[in-house]
Amino acid sequence: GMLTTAVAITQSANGQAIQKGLNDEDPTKVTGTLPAEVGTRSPFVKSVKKPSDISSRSPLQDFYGFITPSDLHFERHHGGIPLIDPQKHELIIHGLVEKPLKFSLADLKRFPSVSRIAFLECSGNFRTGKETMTPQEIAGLTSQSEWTGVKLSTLFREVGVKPQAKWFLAEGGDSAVMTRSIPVAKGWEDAIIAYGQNGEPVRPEQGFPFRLFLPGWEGNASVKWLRRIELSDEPFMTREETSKYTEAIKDGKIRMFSFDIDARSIITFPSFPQSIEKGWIEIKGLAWSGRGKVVKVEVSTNAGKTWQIADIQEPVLDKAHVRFRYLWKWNGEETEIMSRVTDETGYTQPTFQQLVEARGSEMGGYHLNPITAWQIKKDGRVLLKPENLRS
Amino acid sequence: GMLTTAVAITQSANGQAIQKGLNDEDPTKVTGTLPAEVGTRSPFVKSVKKPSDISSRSPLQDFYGFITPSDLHFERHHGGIPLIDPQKHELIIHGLVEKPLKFSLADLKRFPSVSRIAFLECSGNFRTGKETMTPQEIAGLTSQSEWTGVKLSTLFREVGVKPQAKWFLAEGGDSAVMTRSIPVAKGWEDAIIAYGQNGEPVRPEQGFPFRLFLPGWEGNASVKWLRRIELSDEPFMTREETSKYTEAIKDGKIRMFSFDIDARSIITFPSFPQSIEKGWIEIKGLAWSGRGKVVKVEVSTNAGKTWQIADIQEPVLDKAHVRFRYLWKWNGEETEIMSRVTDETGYTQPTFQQLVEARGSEMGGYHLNPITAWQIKKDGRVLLKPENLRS
Amino acid sequence: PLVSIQRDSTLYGFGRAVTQTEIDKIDIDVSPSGRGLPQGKGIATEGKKIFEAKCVACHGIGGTGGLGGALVTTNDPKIKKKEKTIGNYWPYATTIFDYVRRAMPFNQPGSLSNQEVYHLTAYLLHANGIIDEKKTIDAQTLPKIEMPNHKAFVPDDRTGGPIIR
Amino acid sequence: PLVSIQRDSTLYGFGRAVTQTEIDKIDIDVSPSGRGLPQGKGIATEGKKIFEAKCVACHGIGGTGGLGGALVTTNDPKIKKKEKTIGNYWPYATTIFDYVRRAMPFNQPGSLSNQEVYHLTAYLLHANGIIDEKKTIDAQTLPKIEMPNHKAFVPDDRTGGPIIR
Ligand code: HEC
Ligand code: HEC
Ligand SMILES: [Ca+2]
Ligand SMILES: [Ca+2]
Ligand SMILES: [Ca+2]
Ligand SMILES: [Ca+2]
Ligand SMILES: [Ca+2]
Ligand SMILES: [Ca+2]
Ligand SMILES: [Co+2]
Ligand SMILES: [Co+2]
Repeated sequence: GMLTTAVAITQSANGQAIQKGLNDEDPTKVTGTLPAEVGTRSPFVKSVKKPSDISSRSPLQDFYGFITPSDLHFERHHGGIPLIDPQKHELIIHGLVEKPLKFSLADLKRFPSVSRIAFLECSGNFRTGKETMTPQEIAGLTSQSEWTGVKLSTLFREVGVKPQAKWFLAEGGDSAVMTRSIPVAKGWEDAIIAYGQNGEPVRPEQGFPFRLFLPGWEGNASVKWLRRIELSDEPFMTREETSKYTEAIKDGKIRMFSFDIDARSIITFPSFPQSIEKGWIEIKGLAWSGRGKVVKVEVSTNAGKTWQIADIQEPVLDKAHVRFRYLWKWNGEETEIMSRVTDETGYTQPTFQQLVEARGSEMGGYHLNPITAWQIKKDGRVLLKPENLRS
Repeated sequence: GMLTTAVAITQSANGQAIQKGLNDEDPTKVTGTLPAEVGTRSPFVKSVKKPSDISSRSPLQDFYGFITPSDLHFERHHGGIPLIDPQKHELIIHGLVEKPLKFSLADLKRFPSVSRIAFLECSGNFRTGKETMTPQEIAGLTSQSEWTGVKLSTLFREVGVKPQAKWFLAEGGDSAVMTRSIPVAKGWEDAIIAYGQNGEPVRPEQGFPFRLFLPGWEGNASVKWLRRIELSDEPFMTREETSKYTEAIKDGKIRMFSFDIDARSIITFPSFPQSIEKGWIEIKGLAWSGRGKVVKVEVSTNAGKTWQIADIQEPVLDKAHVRFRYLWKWNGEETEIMSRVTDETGYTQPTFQQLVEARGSEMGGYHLNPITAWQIKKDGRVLLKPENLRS
Repeated sequence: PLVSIQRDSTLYGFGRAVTQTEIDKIDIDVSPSGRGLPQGKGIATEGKKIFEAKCVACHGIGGTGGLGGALVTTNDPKIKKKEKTIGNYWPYATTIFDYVRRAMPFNQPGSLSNQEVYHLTAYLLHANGIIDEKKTIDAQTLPKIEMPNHKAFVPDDRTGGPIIR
Repeated sequence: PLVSIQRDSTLYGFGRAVTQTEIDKIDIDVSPSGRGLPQGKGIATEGKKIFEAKCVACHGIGGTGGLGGALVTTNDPKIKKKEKTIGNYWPYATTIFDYVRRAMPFNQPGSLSNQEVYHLTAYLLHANGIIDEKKTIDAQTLPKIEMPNHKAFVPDDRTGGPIIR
């Protein structure tokens, strides 16, 4: 190349070019770096997921719009991320079918394809307990991508699903050999086998080379690294749908197969640890529902006394995050701000107290979607108003 | 962490975890890698841009849906990619305004924001000449992102743009100190100062920390690394809008300020160097118009004799790529396949011959949007049908 | 319409037929009916030995807790919030066999023989006070075991609409 | 409506006032009217020396071509497709000053003094046969130069709709 550069380009192990400053000269006086095979993130941008041994949370407070960058999509694994050679990986569909079949990635890609922008949320996506919590810590197990793949209904027709089939087992090729039982109706309705995520192949953390994707349903059911689907007349009662992903409700009962994600929203700006100044503030956040479209997001800037309609960024898609925004002029007084969403079924996001009333004080930790309130302090600091988990 | 792993995780220079196989065991029998701060791309995925000294082309044939992964967004620079410290970078707006102002990135982010999914295409995005060309080589200078930023009209109101102002100069902070003159009307209409791209900060290659974004207009006008906007009564006649980005048309005339991107489409599957088998084939591609929404994509599988309506993936957005798909049963005979788009103004993508007729045989190399035809050979090979550039 | 009907009615013929042998190799699930259970049988006393060799590091002595969580119901009054375990939570006994075979031990998944899994299942049922030390667990007896918490489980009653559930 | 009207009518008051001194530091553009041209003047003979020292490596002897492209109109019959150059293409002479000052030399952008840029502008105009070797180029004379191809430029006539243009 003919360009001389005062910034160094290093190639990382995966061939990604990395921009690194050698000096702090005026950038208009230094010829820049060359175009590359793979783009970079600015070295000045520090936005990362928050990993534990079993999950990694998306930095919701850093996001713009409604797409999650694929490498910042939340993670939740039960046996780590497998390394799968797509040439050696197949999907077998069998059980109550006329004609059991196996499909390679190449086979799946030959079928008619479909793309949709939709969120994926882990049903265990709720943390509270102290004032110094970020949106990432409270609700970072939700992310949104454009998913592309083949409709499961297309494959159901190919194998000839029998009328007695009411459930199917979805099984992953990871070390947990993850399994969930899914009603066949969801397979006919809108399930897809996704091999594309935000324009590129599904990332390893999200199920490369392909995964089940169940729009609007709790993340665990969208089994990653899918290797097998077995059609059956009854659910399989796997560990993930009995010991886990079930939740205590009133009267000592435990709810199972609670797939739908209830409508939820969270203000991501302003939030802890940001702080604000007097004057105009654009309150921003994300809202979603697993039961369809968001129809309304309301914001309260007076601790829930009154609520105002927030702006919603179009397009508003089915079972998708929407970005909401609300203009507020802060007068410098202490207050609390919060948001609540209403979906097309007429469901409005409840308070934590309403959830306790509905499910009982022993309620389980899944499918918690309460209104998140932020305290605004006189000096502009923003703190979570934590919920009293066990009173 | 408690997980023992048989795949190694290396941290690249930018903190991205890289998955590397140590053996080829059954992945269900090997505990996988831990969740990380930043996700990875599978080591089995090899999809990269095609760089030259001045540009880098998106691998259109590899994409799913309509979002371009940010690190595969096409590049076109006139002085390389500058390394900009966002703390030291400002946007100054001056000239025919009541109150010249300067804005830091933090200032811009305080204003009301807007997000939109829209394409960006270089007006020089056309290559032809031989049968062995890929969609990336033919038309890889177009990409699509969700852009987030502040409307330029919001800033225009802040500085008080005077009624005499008819044009503004947009100037970049790169080593080309890139400049373009833009009609003020576009600033009031839908221009944004974008700091977000697909949920994260705009990438360095696309203008970090912020860029002008002019929906539907030729890419060069959406000045990256924006540092200055000067309001004026006349255009500035910069090198980029006179020596470059102007095109010869009939009668020795040269068209200038030809901002709008004409409607265009291209089949990305099947395309060179892929090959196909007899039977059902989902023809797939991208279609777009800088003048509004795509209303129709037609596909011909008999060398243009007859045309059929292709399926279009919703949502269909203003000035945005759409993904089109068309089911075709190939009988094994030689033929040619091609697509053409019609936009909401009633404009239908022309053939190369129609462009030559309209603009003359000496027509310039910008704003070429001809129908792309692929030859299907008896053995299933797919080859470009190249245009005769100078006859 | 933006999408043609043809897409959802055509049969495409992609993919290949799969043999019963190929299916059997990965069809490892076990249903509450007992479908999928292999030959063999287990008893708690044998399972205890295997557990102490391969499981105790993560699940503690007697399965009462550790990095991998508790598997056995404890009545220890010091433990305020009871951990959900096989004894006090799991609705089906077949799930133990299915899960242990597919996923445990965590650091050597898929390494246990069917025989070992039967013994471990018997051990975990006994340790939770559900079966006798001498009870033999096999494809016939396992599905018949009544789990203490079975009746607590109810289907999802949330429907959308204004009611919070 | 999904978006409130208030957003587009409020004045927010963010950003800070900028002084004329701050503006002057980066206001380097030059318009066809001559607005933006600094003090100083140039002549081709001086420009030739600077060109040979700082430009010839990329644009060739006399500016007739190289890695950076041709800047000078050539009548060489061997060159079939004429390269677009200042002499045969550029509609405004002020653009030379503006562009060379902001972007050249490519490997040391922003390094030329106004004086050097004036000389180089005169040189490039002369090398393209547009001005006399002795003509002085300054803030008054540069905007008045008629470029040979000026009249060829027309505004975009494409409008959308069925007509291909
Ligand atoms: C290296 C640590 C480790 C070893 C050794 C181990 N386990 Fe586990 N076990 C775990 C972890 C971690 C989990 C939770 C996995 C998840 O995230 O889903 C688990 C979960 C379980 C569960 C489900 C618990 C529940 O409440 O859902 C059972 C049953 C189980 N193990 C049995 C066994 C048996 C039997 C063995 C020995 C053969 C064993 N484990 C060995 C770490 C281990
Ligand atoms: C290291 C190589 C290099 C040097 C030295 C160099 N140039 Fe350039 N020049 C280029 C390149 C490359 C371009 C095209 C830049 C782009 O991509 O927009 C260019 C473009 C130009 C253009 C615009 C050409 C057109 O048709 O639009 C002019 C005028 C110019 N240079 C003048 C000069 C002058 C005067 C000097 C010396 C003071 C100089 N250049 C030194 C590489 C160079
Ligand atoms: Ca989950
Ligand atoms: Ca349900
Ligand atoms: Ca361009
Ligand atoms: Ca126009
Ligand atoms: Ca089975
Ligand atoms: Ca100026
Ligand atoms: Co659930
Ligand atoms: Co143009």
